[in-house]
Amino acid sequence: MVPISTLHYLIVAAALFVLGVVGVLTRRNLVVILMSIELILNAVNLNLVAFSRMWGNLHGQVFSIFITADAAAEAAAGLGILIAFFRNKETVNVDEIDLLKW
Amino acid sequence: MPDFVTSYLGSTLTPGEAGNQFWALVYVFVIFAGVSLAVMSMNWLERKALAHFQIRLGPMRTGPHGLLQPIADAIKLLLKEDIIPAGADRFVFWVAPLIGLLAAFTVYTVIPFGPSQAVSDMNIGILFMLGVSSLGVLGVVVAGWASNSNYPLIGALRSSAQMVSYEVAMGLAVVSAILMTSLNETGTGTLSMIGIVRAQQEQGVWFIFKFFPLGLIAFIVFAIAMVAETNRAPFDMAEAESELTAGYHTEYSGLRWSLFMLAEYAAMISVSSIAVTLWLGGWMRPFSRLLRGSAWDLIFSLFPAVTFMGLAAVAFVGVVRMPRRSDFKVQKIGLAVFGWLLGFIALMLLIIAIAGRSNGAAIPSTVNQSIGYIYWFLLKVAVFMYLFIWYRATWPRYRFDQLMRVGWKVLLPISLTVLVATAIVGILLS
Amino acid sequence: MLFLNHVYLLPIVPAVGAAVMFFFGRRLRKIAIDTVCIGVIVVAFLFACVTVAEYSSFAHGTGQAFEKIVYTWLGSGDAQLASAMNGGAHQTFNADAGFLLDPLSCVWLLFVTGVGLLIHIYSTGYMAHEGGYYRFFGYMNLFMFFMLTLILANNYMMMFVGWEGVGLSSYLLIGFYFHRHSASSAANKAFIVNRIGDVGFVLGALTLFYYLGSFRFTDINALARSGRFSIGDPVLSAAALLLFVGACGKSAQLPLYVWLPDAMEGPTPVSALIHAATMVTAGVYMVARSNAIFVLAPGAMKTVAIVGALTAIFAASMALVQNDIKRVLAYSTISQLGYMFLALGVGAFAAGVFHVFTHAFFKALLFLGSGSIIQAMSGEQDMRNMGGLKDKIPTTHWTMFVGTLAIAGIFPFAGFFSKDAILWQTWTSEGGAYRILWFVGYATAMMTAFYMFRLMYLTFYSRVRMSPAIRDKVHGLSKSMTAPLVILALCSLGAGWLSWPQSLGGSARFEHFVEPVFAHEAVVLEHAGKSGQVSAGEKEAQHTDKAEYLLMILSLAAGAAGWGVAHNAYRNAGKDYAEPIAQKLPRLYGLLYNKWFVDETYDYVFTGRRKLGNVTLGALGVGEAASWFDTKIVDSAINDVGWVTRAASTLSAWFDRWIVDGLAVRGIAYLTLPFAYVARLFEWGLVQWYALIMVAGLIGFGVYYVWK
Amino acid sequence: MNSAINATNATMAPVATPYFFYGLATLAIVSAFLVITRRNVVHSALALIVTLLSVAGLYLMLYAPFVAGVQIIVYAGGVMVLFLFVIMLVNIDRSYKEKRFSGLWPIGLAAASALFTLFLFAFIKGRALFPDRMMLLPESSNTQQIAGLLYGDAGKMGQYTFAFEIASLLLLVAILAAVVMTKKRA
Repeated sequence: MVPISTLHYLIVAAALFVLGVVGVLTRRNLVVILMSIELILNAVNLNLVAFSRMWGNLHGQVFSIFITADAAAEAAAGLGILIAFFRNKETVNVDEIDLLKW
Repeated sequence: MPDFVTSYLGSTLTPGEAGNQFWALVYVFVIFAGVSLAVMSMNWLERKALAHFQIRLGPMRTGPHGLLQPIADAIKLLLKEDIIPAGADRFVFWVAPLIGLLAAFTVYTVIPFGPSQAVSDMNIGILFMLGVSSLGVLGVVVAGWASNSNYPLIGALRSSAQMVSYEVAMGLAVVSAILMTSLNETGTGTLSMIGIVRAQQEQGVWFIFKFFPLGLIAFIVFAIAMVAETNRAPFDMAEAESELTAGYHTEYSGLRWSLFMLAEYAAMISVSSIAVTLWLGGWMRPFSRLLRGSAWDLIFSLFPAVTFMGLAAVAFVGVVRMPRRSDFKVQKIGLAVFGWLLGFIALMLLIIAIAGRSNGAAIPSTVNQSIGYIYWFLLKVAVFMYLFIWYRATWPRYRFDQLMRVGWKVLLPISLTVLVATAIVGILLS
Repeated sequence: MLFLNHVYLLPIVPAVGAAVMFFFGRRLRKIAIDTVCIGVIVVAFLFACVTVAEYSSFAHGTGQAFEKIVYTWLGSGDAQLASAMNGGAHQTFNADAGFLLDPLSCVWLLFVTGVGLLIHIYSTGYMAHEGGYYRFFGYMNLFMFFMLTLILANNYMMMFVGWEGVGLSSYLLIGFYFHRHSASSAANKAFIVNRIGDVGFVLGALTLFYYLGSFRFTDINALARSGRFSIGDPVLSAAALLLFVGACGKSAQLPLYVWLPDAMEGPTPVSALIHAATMVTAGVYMVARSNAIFVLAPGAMKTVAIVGALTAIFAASMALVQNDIKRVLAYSTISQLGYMFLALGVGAFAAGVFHVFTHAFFKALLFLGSGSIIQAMSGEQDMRNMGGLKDKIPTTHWTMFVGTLAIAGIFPFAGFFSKDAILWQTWTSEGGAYRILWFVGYATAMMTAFYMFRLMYLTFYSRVRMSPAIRDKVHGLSKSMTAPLVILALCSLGAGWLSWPQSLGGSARFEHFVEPVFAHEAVVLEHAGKSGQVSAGEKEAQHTDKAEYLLMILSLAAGAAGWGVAHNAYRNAGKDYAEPIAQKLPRLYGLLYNKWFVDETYDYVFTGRRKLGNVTLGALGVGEAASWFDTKIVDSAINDVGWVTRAASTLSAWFDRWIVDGLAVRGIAYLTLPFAYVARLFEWGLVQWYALIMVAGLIGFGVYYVWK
Repeated sequence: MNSAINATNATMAPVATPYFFYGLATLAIVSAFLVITRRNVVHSALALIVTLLSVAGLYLMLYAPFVAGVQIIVYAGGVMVLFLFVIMLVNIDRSYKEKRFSGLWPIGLAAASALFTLFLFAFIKGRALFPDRMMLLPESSNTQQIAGLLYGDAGKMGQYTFAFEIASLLLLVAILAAVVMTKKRA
């Protein structure tokens, strides 16, 4: 069996990333879109950790910790916006958020 | 014997560290069986103890003094009809108790019953424990949602809010204990469970007494948060039967319900283990610095045997005090057998303690030592388990807003203050 | 020297009290307000005592000034202004937050804090049942802050801060009963009249800066004493006159005295503290402080003396017939202030200052006594409705009797010594050049004795004239009110002894204490051939001639005469008693009773509240004229201009509508429309569309980097 | 940690067997696919939890136990609970009858596919950039080393101390934002 190299991890990360992008671009439910963003961030984290292993230092891991903190902040703020929005319009569908549409 | 069995014997490492999967599996099974047994006996003990708190007898009919009650309950639960409410999300309803159970039991991989008596010694041990035990919330939330019913949903929302809130105070209290581990000459602490106990060993003090009263306060905060974290009285808002019938598992029955119960008691044991590990010196026997020497070692190594002897004596007293009527004969014999069993265990322990007190004896002294480690650890955990029962018998339930207020406005500031104070004192004294 | 070095803290102490009152006073209880407000004044008084003690050990009787400059609060920085000094040398315009302590300020410091303390204590009783109790004490403490600033200032600008501040406090306290129209208009009157004086003060101070290049008293005195300026220097004379205008305003001299009688609308303790004992003497203080300038301006000195003497007799004449007890005292105050300026004007600075000192005690006493009477009479102020109060309020009676004896100049009460010193100096100064003013002063003394004993008889001795309802309500007074009276009475009795004249075998210690401040001016006057002025103590040591004894006996006789006439006229005054002046000289009585129609004249000439036929003069007249000018000339010009503008704008509007809007704006807008359709694709308003564009960008970057 | 454990650790056989990797990777990708396709949001969330846990497993295989622990405690224990909470607050009855995907989905899918193709091209083209070798990172002192980078050693500022503080500030701002936005206005 082929030994597992960095590239393997990168491909997994790319797949996760693309799945996240698909989620963001196609789903209507805002909650799922936020979850897809989490997927994207995780893909990035996976890349960073894999590179960290590749170079043999820990900077990538530290970066991934920062990204995790950022993801938590993003989730809190995003869900806050979602709830505020839901309270006003009784919907969480992203294509019904169209106040700025012409 | 195969190599993978013998090679590990006498090792001072945990199976995980030694890379010995066989022994790791053995440990896992032993722990699983032990925890299940402990939960069953807890079930019996809780009912009896609560009954005596309330001047009742508790279960008396199934077996002598109701000793077989847990088994009867287990059989009943297994045979009960498994109801899934209409409109429930079947898959999620099915998976929810498993999440809770998985989280509760996964934690046991890093609990150090002794310096090498753990499945694995993880570098991130305590972080792993907190993380995995926080997964238990998911089971509760999902169970409440999947039931498609109002009581469980409210119960789930309450309990998840409660658990998330108290996790914060709990985590900060834990951090102040971890901070104490870094007070050595290298200045690096550790998150490893075994490492934490080792740090207490090296510093010669249980962290509960370190920087008195800082360690004590952190411990008290943790002890309160841990009750809330496991949804036990007086913080059992999630299953407040007077308001929510039974909280998030109202719609559960039979085996699934028993899984929730199992998870709850397993979680109780695991958080108690954390408290013991972090503040009460883990497997260390009391006064290990003060009362040293072979004589004291011998005396303390006799403790397990003495404990079982005491239990056996209690059983025999029970036999003697049984009514002298023919219809009590079976019970009498059963209790006597149980007493003999306990006495036999005590005898074995006594032999090990006496024979294994020096190297080169018939029984390796490591066995003796291991029994001591496990004994002291379990004894400390047992005290916590009794406290859980005692709380439930004594204190009235909190109101939900009071509960949240205590969590955020009392415990959180206190634990933050203690953390900062610990850091300052640590810097000043180093 | 701890307190001396930190003397700048002294004004801060009452300021703290004021701040507490203004921020928290509404919520405090009476006992707390008392504790804070009396407490800060007690602290200030003790502070002042210790500071003065430390100062005297610092100066060793040399009168050397102690100056403490904390920082520069008002300054031009490095920018320099031309000054007339040294042929237009450039000076920086700097005013320090600086504090100066010399014998003069010591005197003021002690009696201001001391009398202030007593009056504060008195007020706790007097104001006990008034609304806005905390407000009253806040204002009082604020006043103490500004008064101490004024006294301790080391330059004219700093002094001006205190000067305006006490004016503000005075305004606030006169208008304390602001719901009463008369009170608020009296407050306005006081404020406005004071402003006229303040203009003089500022102009005088700026003239001095322009001419001498500094605001500091020490610098100015040093320059003035350097002999570089001849006596009668015109600029200095002008500056001195301008400063005196300021003093006239603050100290209620002719012609700016009109606000002081009306200021009696304020609570009586305010009248006692501000409008009798302390604030109104600020003008005297300022003139005394500027003595170095004044001696170089003999014309100004003469003006001061004449204005002082005229004010003295003019005010006394009005006091003769007033029926409101507080107004009598108010005119009496004006009259006594006139005495002080007379003293300053003839060069008897020490005597003037001494009269300020003694006057503070007995006038405060008299005002507080009148306050007690008013309190006992449940607010009645008209003496025609009093009488026979002697046994009802005995403490008030005998303390006021002491005060009356003091102001009437009866030996050995305080007023005798100070008044006698002034008259004696007036008699002897410049070899008798001012003797005409002596006669004026003597007549005033006689009138003073008359109206004061008239007051005493009408209130305490004559028959009971009040209505039965009020008579039953007359009550005794609390300790907090009588105790200050007793202390002030003892002071009125004893204060004069500080300056027991050498002619009577005393040592004139007060004069010796203050003397160093004026010592140099004595020399100046000596050189100018005007010996016989200045420093009473020195002079008296040289001449104790028979004339002085004669004058003393004469002034005693004047007091006795006034007493006698009053005794005769009012001893048995019943309900329908007759004023002796009204009987003998009814026309004069009418004139005096209407206060020489001065207020009416001012209304005609200055304010314009009264019309002369159809013509309005004064401020309102100017306003009417300006209004006429505005409506007739300015407005019509504006209307004409407006018409022109409208015509132009009609034209402009057409241009705007069709050329600018139509062609330029809308044309361009329509031009952009097709481009906008393209650009709009990127701003679809759908979040996911934006995300898609982001992904497109990502792909673009990726392609670029991979196939670069 | 004492040195005995470190010494044995170096000789220890790596746990990273290919089977584990393929298993975890498949689990992660399949459940990620479920996340974006499930109609029921709770199912999506559960699938996302599985993805996160598998990614945590991958981290463990990459000798990053601390990151794995943070992943579990922050994502699985914190963020996902928050998500579930919000899902319960937001009424989702309606979503059963509604369209799952927005009208843009063909374009989105096309763009995403293009992106994935691009990634693959990049990997193939840049094959040389990613060596087969994998460094052996010390697992037993991972946490301590990360702490060294974040907080610094022996009184010296760490390389990322400042960034760490900024991150905490970011979290604070996010908390405030969430509280302000969700608070009911009177």
